[in-house]
Amino acid sequence: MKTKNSRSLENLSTLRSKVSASAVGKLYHSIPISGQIISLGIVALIFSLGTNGQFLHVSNIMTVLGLSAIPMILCLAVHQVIILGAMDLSLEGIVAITAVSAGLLLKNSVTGNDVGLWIIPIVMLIGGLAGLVNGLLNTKLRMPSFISTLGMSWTLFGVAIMISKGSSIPLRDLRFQKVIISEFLGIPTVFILAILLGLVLYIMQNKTKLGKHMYAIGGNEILAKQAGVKVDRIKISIFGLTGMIYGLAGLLLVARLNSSAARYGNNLLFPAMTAVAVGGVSLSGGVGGALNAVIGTIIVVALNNGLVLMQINPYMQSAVNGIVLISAVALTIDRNKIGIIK
Amino acid sequence: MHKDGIGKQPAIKQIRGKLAGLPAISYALGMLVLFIVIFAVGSATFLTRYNMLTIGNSAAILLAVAMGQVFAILTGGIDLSVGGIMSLVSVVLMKTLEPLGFWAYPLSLAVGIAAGFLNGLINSRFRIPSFITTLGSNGIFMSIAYMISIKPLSAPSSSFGVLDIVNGTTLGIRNIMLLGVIIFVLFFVIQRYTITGRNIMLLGSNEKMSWLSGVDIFKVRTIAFTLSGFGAALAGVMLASNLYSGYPTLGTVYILNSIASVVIGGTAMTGGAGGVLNTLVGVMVMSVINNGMNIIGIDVYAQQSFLGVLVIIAVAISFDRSKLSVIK
Amino acid sequence: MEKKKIIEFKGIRKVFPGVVALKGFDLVMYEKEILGLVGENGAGKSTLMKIMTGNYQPDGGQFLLRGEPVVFGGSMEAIEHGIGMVFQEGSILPNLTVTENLFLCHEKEFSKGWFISESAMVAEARKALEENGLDINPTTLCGDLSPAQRQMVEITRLLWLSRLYRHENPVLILDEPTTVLLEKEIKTLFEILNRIKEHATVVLISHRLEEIIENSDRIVVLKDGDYVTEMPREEADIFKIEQLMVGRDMVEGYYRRNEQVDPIDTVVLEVRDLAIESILEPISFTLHKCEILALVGLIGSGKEELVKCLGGSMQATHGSIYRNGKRISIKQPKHAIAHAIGYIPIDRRIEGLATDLDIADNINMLVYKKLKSRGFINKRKEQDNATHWMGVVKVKATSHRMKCGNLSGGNQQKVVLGKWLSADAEILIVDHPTRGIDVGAKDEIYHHIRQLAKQGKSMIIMCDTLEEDIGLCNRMLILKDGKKVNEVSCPPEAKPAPTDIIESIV
Amino acid sequence: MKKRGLLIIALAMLVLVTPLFAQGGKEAAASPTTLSIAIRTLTNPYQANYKLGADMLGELEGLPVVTLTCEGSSEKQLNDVRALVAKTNGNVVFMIDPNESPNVIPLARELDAAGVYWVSWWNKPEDVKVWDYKNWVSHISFDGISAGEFTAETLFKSFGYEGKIIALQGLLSNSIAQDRFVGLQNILKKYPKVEMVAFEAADWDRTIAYEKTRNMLVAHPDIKGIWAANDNMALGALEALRAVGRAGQVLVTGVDGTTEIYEAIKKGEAAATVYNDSTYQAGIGLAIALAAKNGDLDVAKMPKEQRQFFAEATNVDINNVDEIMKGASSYDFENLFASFSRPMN
Repeated sequence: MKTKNSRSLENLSTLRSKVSASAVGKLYHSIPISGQIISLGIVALIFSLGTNGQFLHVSNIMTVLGLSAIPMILCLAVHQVIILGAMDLSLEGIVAITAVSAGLLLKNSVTGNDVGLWIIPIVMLIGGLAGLVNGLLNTKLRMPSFISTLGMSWTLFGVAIMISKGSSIPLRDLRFQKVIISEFLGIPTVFILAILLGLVLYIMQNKTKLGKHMYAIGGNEILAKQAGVKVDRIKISIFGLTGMIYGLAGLLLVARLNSSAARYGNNLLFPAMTAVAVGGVSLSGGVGGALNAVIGTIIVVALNNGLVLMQINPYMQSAVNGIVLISAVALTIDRNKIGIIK
Repeated sequence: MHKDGIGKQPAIKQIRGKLAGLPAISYALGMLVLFIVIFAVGSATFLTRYNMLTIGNSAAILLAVAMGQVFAILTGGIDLSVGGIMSLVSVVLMKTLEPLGFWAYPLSLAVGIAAGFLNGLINSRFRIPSFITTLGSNGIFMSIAYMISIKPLSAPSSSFGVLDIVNGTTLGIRNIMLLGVIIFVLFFVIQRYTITGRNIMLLGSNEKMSWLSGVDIFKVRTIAFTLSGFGAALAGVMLASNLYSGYPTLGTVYILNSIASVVIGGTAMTGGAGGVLNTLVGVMVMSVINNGMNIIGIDVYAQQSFLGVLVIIAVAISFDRSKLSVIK
Repeated sequence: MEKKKIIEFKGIRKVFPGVVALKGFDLVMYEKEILGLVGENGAGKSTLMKIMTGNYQPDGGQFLLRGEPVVFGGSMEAIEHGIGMVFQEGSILPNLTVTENLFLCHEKEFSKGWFISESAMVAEARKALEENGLDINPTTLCGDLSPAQRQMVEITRLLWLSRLYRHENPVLILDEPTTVLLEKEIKTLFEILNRIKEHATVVLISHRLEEIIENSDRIVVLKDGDYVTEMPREEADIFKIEQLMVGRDMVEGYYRRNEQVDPIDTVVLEVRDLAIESILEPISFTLHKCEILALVGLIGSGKEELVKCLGGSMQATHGSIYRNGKRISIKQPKHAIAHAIGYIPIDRRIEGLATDLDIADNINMLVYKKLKSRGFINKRKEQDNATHWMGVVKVKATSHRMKCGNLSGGNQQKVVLGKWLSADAEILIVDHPTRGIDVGAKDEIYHHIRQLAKQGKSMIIMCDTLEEDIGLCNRMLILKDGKKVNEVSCPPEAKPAPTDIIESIV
Repeated sequence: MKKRGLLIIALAMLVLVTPLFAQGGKEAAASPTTLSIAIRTLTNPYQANYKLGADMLGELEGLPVVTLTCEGSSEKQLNDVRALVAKTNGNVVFMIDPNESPNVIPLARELDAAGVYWVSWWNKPEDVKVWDYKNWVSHISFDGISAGEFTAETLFKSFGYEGKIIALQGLLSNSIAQDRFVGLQNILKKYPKVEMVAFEAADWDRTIAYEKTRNMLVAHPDIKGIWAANDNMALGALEALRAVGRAGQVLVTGVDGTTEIYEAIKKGEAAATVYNDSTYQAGIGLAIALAAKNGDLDVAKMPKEQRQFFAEATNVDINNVDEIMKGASSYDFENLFASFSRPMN
């Protein structure tokens, strides 16, 4: 749509096209996340200036990577649903329920249970089931995922509170925390874990039928259906998969703090969504992938780390986050691709 | 819905099929009546005067936010910053109550409107999806509130009189409820009987066409979000006066609640369908559920789950699928 | 010419609640032919096709494929039997690459173990594209392709599939394939179809009878769910076919020439040296009251852009526009509207209507100001205005509250027309008024256009076919490569022959 | 169609509106008095223990107990209280931990109007005085400043009153958080050799505390101690220290007194905490309100230092942690003002 208001943007895009003609531009376009990499660079630059280099110190970088692991896993989970063109707000609920069940099933100081390593499949199962319900509500009952997952989130969070009776459950099983805080070649193991997950999803998205089909659905559900894509089945399985990954994140949260409580589910959703958007995954679906999720999370976490290092007033931080979110998206979204902006 | 070839008729669709022809809103109304009956049977005290006043009070506030929210949603967007706006407004009100007296009200409303206008501007001029825009600006508004005051501000007893404009009662009905009615009528008229309202519907159902037909989509979008800001501001003022206080997290819970009530009312999140009347019903459903749970004495641990389940059920029944070929 | 039957319908019959869509007739399709299928909307074309592609199942009669009676559960089943359809709105996913689109849902053909081999897919894609003489990079996003290219990709997909399921002679159904194409693309499309014909059957559905006659070996006419007749290309001619389709002969003369009125010399719109960088060279012309001016030229001649500038959805880089002698500037559609210039777009559903909203909303959207009383929109006035204009343009609908999405193409076009008339636009830019509209409705549209001219409106039209242009207009501007090459006047008594015009176009 | 819709609306509204004009909801209270606590949430152990106390008293007195949580929404808290007043026809007493301090104003006015007795804990704006309201029996709080002072003092002792520390604040907007921080600052003034190199607000939350601490540890690897405004955050900080392998070398302190922090103290990973017995808080609060309702207390005649006062809190460090962990064997809800430490002006 051409109007005087968007003309500046046209200039921008013409400039884009000019750039893309050049060799640099070719490189820029050959990398799917070049825009995000640049924004990360900017963030790094600003903070390393603001903290006279401390920001880029190895120890800090490792801290950032370590801290980015769990948000990254959550972001990798939720971005799958976003690619479908749907929305998933059940993140906090599912994490809460899995966190609590992990707390109660592992060796702890409240119950007599000790399932040991079995916890991993168990939390993934719980999360997966919850995700499955999301999928069914969306496909079989044809409810908009935004609201159905919101309802699920409330429901599951409530259940988590019920079974934990609200109190926090200290763990007696230290193995998991050991894994979390251990390092491999100086790199936090948990970060490597997240990256591996990212890799798996990347392959899934690009090398398997499921991946191809989920992009097809994100592009245009009806046409995908016409072409014979089993839309419902794919959607349900993606929601399920997402739920499983939430479960994993829930377990890691518990392991990290070596105790468990329903409230560990709080304050996780919006950071994840921010990471998704900053990473350049189109909220209208069909565009972006695991790479975007990874880089997006790193940007967001690095940002928060930098704000602390620079001793920015805690209550300015949400504003800075907001501004960065908006400007990062403003710079990186390709408006020609999303068409109408809603 | 048949020609798009999405799946075979789901069970829920068949139920609706029997009641076919009824406007989407009737389902939401059905829900409302159903819940009222359940709670009334569940507890004799549900339908008492005192309790109705309680429901009315909370409904009035939620209504104000939702009335704004629905305009954002009608354009096909969403406003996640209503919480931030409410908080900011509440803080401004409490801060200015002493010096300005009554005039603190118009001032704080103006602040909210400005905030909404800002959203609209960013969304339309810089063409950034409203989800991102408002998600970001929400944080910004909260921070501004914090800058104004980190401590929660309480109303000085000297200005209780002013606050009783909202808190007082007329003919045994809380003024805040009358306010709610006025707000509803106002937004209803805006949507149904003004050109802007019509253009917002147009925009929501076909943006390209409305532009080609001379609708200034940038202006209309901006107005829609400004209205959303206005609604949030009204809610913020009402809530702040209700609580005799304002603080930077006051509105947070209203973000998702307002969206939920809009959707329960049967407004499509893709825009162009539904509206203010639907939202009124959605709001009533939410408020009745929230109050009823305490009245019939649902165990405190279970309440949140209960709410979640009821919301899912409500939407499953009331959501109007006929408008949409694809449910996202 | 002894041809093998590929598909045979025997007393094929389909009933929907209230309507008999197919009345039970016989129809044969041969191998290696292009079959043109014509008929008004509701004649049963699409129902028949939907049966062939398995979206519907017949209620009676037989559907024989290669001599075997078959019933398909769904489009995939049909494809597995070598019957594929290219849909009017296209079924290519813009966010996937050509390769991904080609093999969507058949990735397993390329999977090694758990994973898909990208390289193998791309290689196969390249091969398949080349076979149809297409020069498309298989790794480009389909969003970046032209509509024509997308359609080609779609056709390629169907052919590839039919080979995948080992069918010598696949059946390819194209529903209004040319609506989205440019002239030269249409040419290549038919070249390709004629090549494909060597080993396939092509069923062609189109409202553009010219191209049907030109390209199909055999033309079948349907009417009201029944088989009327069929004829080889040699015997076919437009007037005959149209009368068969409509059922009544249009003695009043084609394009209602006899109703044509001569323009008054008052100039309502003048364009001076209007130019768009690298698209349109400076062009000047005038438009008189009551005049119908046709813009003729291939796509790329700049006519689309020219009218966009007048309609405000695009901006000229040089030159000026004068309305009743006063200079005006049109930067946005609303400016054009302010000067009573209306733009009836080519794509109704996307640019012309809000299909979710009802007729009243669509007709009134421009004139709410007039429908106010005491500052607010008045429901009564709203209804009156809507019903009035519905009457004027003869919209067939139960009520003014009916959803536009549920109207037929013709009625939708009338609603759009009504919308602009109610806004009493003096100048109408009519972009392909009869596209995708069946003959009966077409004639009504012509009638309206003539009426408007009589009432003193001026129009700039661009039609589907040269004949239509010539038939309708008083005067035509011929553009070529962004230049005005010729100006021909077309009085009712002395219409120029298309052949004279053609050479100046190409 | 639309007509029918509007009709149903009208009906629904009618159902809701008619009671507004019906008199009622004020008939004599035959049923036993309901004991109710209105608190923030059950998702943290400190708040969850309120419920224990309430249930305990309920059992003692043989009265029904209702717990209301507002999950961070002041408006919900107010409405839940109203709803319960409606449900019980005003035959109820409350112990309320206001979501935000100013909320006591609407609560006080509401409950005065309904004639319901109640006691508030923790949060109250300075300028709001309990004795301005007839049904607001008492406002009790633990002394945030002295708590902050004790934990700071003990923390500094652990590293010999010399070195850098970092601090974790609660919700900045929360007055208790501020009081405790003031306590810390007082002690900092006392020992100039101790320097607070950074502080962050972690909103009482363990996860946030963990992340903020991790980040601060990068900027200040050489700190000697971490002061936190409550146990939750202290424990978050502790895990952060563990992650960088310095748990035990750098001590943390909190406030509230949860079993987890006690164990940390015993392990020598935490220096101190202050035990605020929320079980007792709930019980005694309700007991006072109930006494007022039953006429055992004449609110009008109560001395001001009983209307609003600071209660005794237990300072916990390595010396007394074991006996504290045994827990109070039984609670005494008879002696209403036993926990009195000093009046609140």
